[in-house]
Amino acid sequence: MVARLVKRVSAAALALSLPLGAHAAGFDWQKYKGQTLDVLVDNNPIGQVIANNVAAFEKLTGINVKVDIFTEQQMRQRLVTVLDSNSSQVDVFMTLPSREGQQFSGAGWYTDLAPMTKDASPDYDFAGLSPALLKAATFDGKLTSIPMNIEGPVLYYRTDIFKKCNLTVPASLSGMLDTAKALKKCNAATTPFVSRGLRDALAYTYSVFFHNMGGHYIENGKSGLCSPAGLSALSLYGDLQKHYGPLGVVNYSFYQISSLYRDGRAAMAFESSNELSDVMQGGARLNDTGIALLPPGPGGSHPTAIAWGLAMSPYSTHKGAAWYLIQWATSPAIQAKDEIAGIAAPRPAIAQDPQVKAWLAAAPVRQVWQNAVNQLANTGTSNVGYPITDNPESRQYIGEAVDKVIVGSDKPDAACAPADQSLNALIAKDKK
Amino acid sequence: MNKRILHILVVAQLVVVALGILFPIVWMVMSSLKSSADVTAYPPSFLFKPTLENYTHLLETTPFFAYARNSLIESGASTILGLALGIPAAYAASVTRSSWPALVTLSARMAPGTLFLVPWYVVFKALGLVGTYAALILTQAAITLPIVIWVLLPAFDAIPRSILEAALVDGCGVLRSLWRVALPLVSSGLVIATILGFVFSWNYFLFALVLSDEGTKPLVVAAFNYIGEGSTDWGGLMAAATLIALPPLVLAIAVQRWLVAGLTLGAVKG
Amino acid sequence: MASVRLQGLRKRFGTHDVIPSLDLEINDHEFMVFVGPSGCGKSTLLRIIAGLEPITEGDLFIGDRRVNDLTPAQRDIAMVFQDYALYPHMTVYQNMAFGLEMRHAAKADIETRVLAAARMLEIEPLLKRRPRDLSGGQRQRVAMGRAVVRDPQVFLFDEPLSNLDAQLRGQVRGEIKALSQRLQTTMVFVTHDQVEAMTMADRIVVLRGGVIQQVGTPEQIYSTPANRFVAGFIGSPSMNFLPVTLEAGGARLEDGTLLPVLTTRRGPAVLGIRPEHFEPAGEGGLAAQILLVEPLGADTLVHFNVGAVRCIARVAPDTRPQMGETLRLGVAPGKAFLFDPESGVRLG
Amino acid sequence: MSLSASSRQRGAIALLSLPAVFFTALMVVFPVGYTIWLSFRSAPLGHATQFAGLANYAQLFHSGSFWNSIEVSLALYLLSLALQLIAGTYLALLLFHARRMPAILRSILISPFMVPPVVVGMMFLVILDPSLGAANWILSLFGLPPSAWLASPQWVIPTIALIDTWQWTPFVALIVLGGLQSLPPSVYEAAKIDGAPAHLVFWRITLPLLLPTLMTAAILRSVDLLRFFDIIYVTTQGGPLDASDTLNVLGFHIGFELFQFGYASALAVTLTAMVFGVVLSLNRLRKAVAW
Repeated sequence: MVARLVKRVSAAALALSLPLGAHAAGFDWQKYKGQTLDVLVDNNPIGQVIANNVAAFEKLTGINVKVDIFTEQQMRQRLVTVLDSNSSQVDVFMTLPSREGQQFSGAGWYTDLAPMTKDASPDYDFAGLSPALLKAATFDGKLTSIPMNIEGPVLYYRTDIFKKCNLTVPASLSGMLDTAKALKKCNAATTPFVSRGLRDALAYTYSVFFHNMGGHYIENGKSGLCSPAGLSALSLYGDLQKHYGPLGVVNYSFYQISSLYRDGRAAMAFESSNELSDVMQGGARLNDTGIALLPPGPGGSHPTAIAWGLAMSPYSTHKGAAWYLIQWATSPAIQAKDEIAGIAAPRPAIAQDPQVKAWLAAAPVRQVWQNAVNQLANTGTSNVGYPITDNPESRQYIGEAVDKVIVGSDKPDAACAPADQSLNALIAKDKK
Repeated sequence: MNKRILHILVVAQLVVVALGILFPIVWMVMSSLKSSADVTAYPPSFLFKPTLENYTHLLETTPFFAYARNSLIESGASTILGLALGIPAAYAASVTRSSWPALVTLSARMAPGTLFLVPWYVVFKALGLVGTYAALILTQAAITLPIVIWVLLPAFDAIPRSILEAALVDGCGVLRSLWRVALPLVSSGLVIATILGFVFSWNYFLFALVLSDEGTKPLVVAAFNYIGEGSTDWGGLMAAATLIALPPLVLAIAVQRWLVAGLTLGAVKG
Repeated sequence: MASVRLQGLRKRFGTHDVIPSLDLEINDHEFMVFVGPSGCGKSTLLRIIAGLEPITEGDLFIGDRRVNDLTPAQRDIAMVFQDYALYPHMTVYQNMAFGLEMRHAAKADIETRVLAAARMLEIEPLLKRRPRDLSGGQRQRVAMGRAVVRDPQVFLFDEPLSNLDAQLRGQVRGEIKALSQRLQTTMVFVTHDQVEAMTMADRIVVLRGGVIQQVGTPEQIYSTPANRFVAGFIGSPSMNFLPVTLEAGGARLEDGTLLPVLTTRRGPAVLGIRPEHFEPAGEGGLAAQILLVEPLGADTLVHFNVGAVRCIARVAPDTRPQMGETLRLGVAPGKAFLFDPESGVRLG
Repeated sequence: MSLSASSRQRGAIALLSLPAVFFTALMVVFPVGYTIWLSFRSAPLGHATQFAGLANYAQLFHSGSFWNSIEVSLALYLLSLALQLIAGTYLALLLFHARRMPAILRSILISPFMVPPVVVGMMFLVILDPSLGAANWILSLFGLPPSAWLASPQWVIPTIALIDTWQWTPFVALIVLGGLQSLPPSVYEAAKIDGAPAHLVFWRITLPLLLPTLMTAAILRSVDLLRFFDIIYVTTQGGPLDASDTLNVLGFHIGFELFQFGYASALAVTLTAMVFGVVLSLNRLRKAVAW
C-alpha cells in the first residue's frame, strides 16, 4: 500500500540525507526540470520504497513523477497493453529480467541503458553494482535494466522448534524429508514445511530443488525436466508439500507463505529473501528465526539469485529525465534505504553504509539474512524456468508438473511427461 | 396440514435461508472489526472486543477516499450517460416494436470483457484519453447502457399504447410525449435502472484495470492491492472489502422495495 | 367544425390490404357512426382520421386541408379512447388541461375552459383526483371532458362505451347525443354495437372487410339495407334468412310451403324476414315447430326451425306457445326482403 | 399496432435510438471487429502483425488447455445454473407462500448481487481459508474433515459454483417469484377442484407454467456464467493447476500473461460465438415452452 503519511515524513528525511545532490560537481540534477514522468511499479517493498521517496526526487530535480503502483500481475498486464500499442504512457517500469527479459528484449521494449550510464552523478557508482546481475539484465548486447535488489529463495526456519526437536538444518537435500518428518512428529501444531505451490509462481522455488538435485533445464537442446535428477526433484518437492505442507498449498504464493510463517504456523518456509520485512512484521519472528540456503544436493548448490530491474520504455518521450529517475532509484543512497526495508541491495558496498550497519546490528537475524544473501550473490544463477523467449510459458509447464505431484493426481513420471513435451515444443520454437 | 403450522414452517425456512445469505457479509464486517490477534484466532472467536483500528489504518495509509471519489465520478457519470442514451433508445424500441437497436446494445454483454481491453486501449491512446475520466466513463457506459435498456424496455411496454396516442392527439411531439407522459409513468423503472446501472458500474473492474491510472483508479481496482496484502492482514482486507461494498449496498437497500418489485415484474416480460 | 373527406383511401399492413379503396364524405356538424363486426377496419379508419396510422394511398381532408402528412396534433381533432387513456400521473384537471397546455394556451384561458367543460360534464368535484380514484363512468366523463376542452374541429370516439356496464351505457349514450347537439361539432363514433349506431347516428357507415357496405341514416339502413350483410348486422335479434325459389305466386321454401311475396323475379333467392315481421297466420304460412320460448316482458322471442335453418320471431307478449307445439307464421305484407343468393345484393 | 402518424414522425422516433446504436457501434463493434481481424493474424510482441490464416484456430483446437477449459467452463456453467435455478425456485416458492415480505428480508435478498465480485472474492478467500477459515470450522462442528476448498482440484469448481450460487440465487428467486405471481390463480383453483395433491400441483401445473420464466432466468445467468471471470480472477486465477481455468480466464492468461494476442483473440472469438449460440438456442427453447 502506498503509505502517504510515511511518504511525507520520509521525503523530508531523504532530502537531508542527500547532501551531495544538487550541487554535486559537474552534474546538473535540474537539467530536466518541469518534465513529467510516468512510472509503473510493482506493489512490493521495492516499489513502495520508490513511491515513498519520490517526493525527494521531485524536489531534487524539478521533475514531476506520477507513480502507478499495481500488484505484479496487474502491473504486467498494464505494461504490456501500453507497450504493445507503442504508447508513451509509461516512461519507466519495473521488470524481472529473469522472467520476461528475453521476451521484452525481443519485442524491442527496452531502451539500451549502457550509453546512459556515462551520464551519471559522481556518487552513482555504476561499477559498484553486481556484475552478475548486470550481465543477467543484458540481452543481445543491450543493458535492459538496472538491478534494484538481489533476491533468491532462502530457507527461513524456526530455531526454537528445531532446538526443541533436537534438529539442525539438514546438510543435504535428501535430508529435508527426514527433517520435515521429524518436525511433524515432534511438533504437530505447526506445518513442517511450506514453499510455493501456485502453478505460475513455483518455478522460482522449485528451480533451486531442481538444480541442486543435478538437473539442467535444457540438455543437448532438449528439455531436461524429466531427467532422472528432475524426477527426483519432483518427488522431493512434491512429497514435502503434499505430506508436510499446509492444506491448499497449491494456491500458495509468497503472500500466503510469509503470513503462515510470520504467524508461527510453519517451521520451515522456503521463500524469497525479499520477504524478510514481511516475515518480521510485528516482531514475533525476530528472535526465533534462522535463515539458510537450501542444502546442496547431488548436483551441488545452485541457489537462484535474481533481481528486479528498473527499465526505460523505448517509447518514452522523456528519456533524459527517465534516466535521472533510474539512476536516482538505483543509487547507493536509495539502495541503503531499500536495505533497511529488508531489500538486499545489488551492491556489496552497501553493507558498509553506517546506517545499514546499524540496522544489521540491531537484530541478529538481519546479519544471518545478510550472510545468506551474500552467498546468493556469490554463487547464485538466474535460471528460473527455461532460458528461452517464452520463459513465462515454460514456468507454467513446470508448475503443472509439480502441482500434479503435490495434489497426487499423477506420479512424478506421468506428471512430468506432458510438460516435457510442451517444453520441447517451446524450445524448438525458440530456435527458429 | 394446519395452515398455521404450514406458515410457521415457511417462515422458519425463510429465516434459515436469510441467515445463509447474510452469513458471509456478516462475517466480513465482523472480521473487519477484529484486532489482528482475534481475526486469525482458530476456532474463530465470536466474542471479541470490536476495534476500528483496521479502518483507521486503512484510511491513514491509502488514499481510500480519492479512490472512492474516482469510483463515484466514473459510476455516476457513466450511469447518467447510460440513461441519456438508453431512455430514448428503450422508448423508441418499445414504441416502434423494432427490437434490433436494443439487441445491438445488449449484444455487448455476450462478448468477454477481456476482448475489449486491447482495442479500447488502442483507440483511447490515439485519442489521448488513457487514464482520463472520459475513457472510464465511456467504457463503463457500455455496461450501464444495456442495463438501462433491459430495465426500461418492459416498463415502457407496459404503458397502454392509447395513452401515448392520446399524448400525440393532445399535441405532444415525440420528445415531449417521452418527457411529459411516458417517463413519469416509468419512474420506478427509472429508479431501478439508475441504481442497477450505478451499482454494476461501481462493481466492474476489468476496463478500469487497463484504462485508469493512479489519479483515476476506482476502488475496485485499488482493491487488488489489498488482496495481495490481505493474505497477511485479514482485518485490513475485510475492512477494505466492507468499505468498497458499502455504497452499492446502502444505495440498493434504500430503494429495496422498488428494486424487488421491479425485478419481479420486469423480468417476467424480459 | 369541419367536414371530413376520404378519397381513394387505401391502408395496407404488410402485404395485407385492410382497406382496399374507400371514398367517404362526413358532413360538417354530422354525427357519423362507423359500425361493423370486429376486424372490419372501422377502428383503423378512425385512427387514420386521427393521424395515428399512416395512409398508404389516397387523400384525407379535414375541412379544406389535406391532412395526410399532418401529425395528430396538427389536425385539430380530439379523441376519446376505448380505455379512456387518461394520464395516470396527472389529476383530472391536469388531464384536461394537458392538450391546451401543449398548444400554449394562456393559463387563465385553460382554467376557464377546463372549468366550463367540467361543469358541463358534472365532474367539477373530481378535478383534483387522479384517474385511479375514479369509477369507470367518471373516467369516461373525464376522457370526454379532455376532448371537449380542446374545442376541436372533429371529435373521434373509439368504442368509448364498451367498458361500461349496460345501465350506464344507455345513460352515457344519451349524454353523448345531447352533447353533440349542443356542441354542433363533427363527430365520428366507432362501435360494434348496432344499438349505439341506430340511436346516436345522423348517418351510419356499415363496414365489412375494409369496404363500405352502405352509408345512410339509421332509418335507411334499417328499412332499405343494401345487402344481406347490412340487413343481418342491423337489427336485434338478427334478420332470418331462408333459401327460397321465386315463383309466380311468391317464394317457395325448401319444404314446399309457398309464402306470398310480391316480386317479378324468378329463380333461387334468399328471403329475409326480421323477427318482428313474423305474424301469426291462421292457415298457410310456415309451420314453425317451437324449440325455445324467451319471454322478455315487452315481447316474446320464439325460436324455431324452418328446415335446417334456425329462426327467431318476435311475437306479442301474451302469445305463450309451448315447446314442441307447432305455430303457423306468416310475414307482414311488404316487409319481406329478397337477396341475391350469390352476391347478397338486395333485390328490388 | 405501431404508433406513428406519418413517416416523418416515425423517422423522429427511430432517431431516438440512434445515439445508443451509434455509441454501441463505436464502443462494441470496433473491438469485436478488431479482435476477429487479430484472430487471423500472428502478433509477435513488439512487431507488426502478420496474416496467419487459421493457424490460431488450429492451435486452439489442438490445445489441451483449450479443451480442458471447455470442460471446466461447461462443468461450472451447468453446475452453477442448476444450483441457482433449483435454489432460486425453492426460495421463490417460500417467498410466494409467505405472502408478506418485510423490508429486512427484501434488503437481505438484494444484498448478494449488489456486492462487487471483487469483494465477494475477498470475502470467500477469508471464509474458505483451509487452515483458519470459518468454513472448515463449521465443517468441524459437524465432525467433518477439513476441505481445501479453492485449493483442491476436485472441489474448486463446486466451491466456485457455490460462491456464485450464493451471489445470484436471490436474483433468480426474485425473477421466479415474478413468474409465480403472474400465474393465473384460477388454474390453482381448478387444480384444487380436480383434487390434485400439492406435490402434483407443483410438478404438473406450477412448473410447466413457470418454464418460460425459468428460461428467462437461465438466459440471463448463462450470459454471465459462460463468461465466468471475476471471482476466479480474484480467488484462484484458474488454479489449482488448471482446475478452474475457464475459457475466459484462459483467454486472459494467454493474452495478458503469455502475451499471445492473436491466439488469445481466436479464443475470445470462439467464446463469443459459443455464448451467442447458447443464448440463441435457449431463447428458441423459451419460445417453445411459452404458453
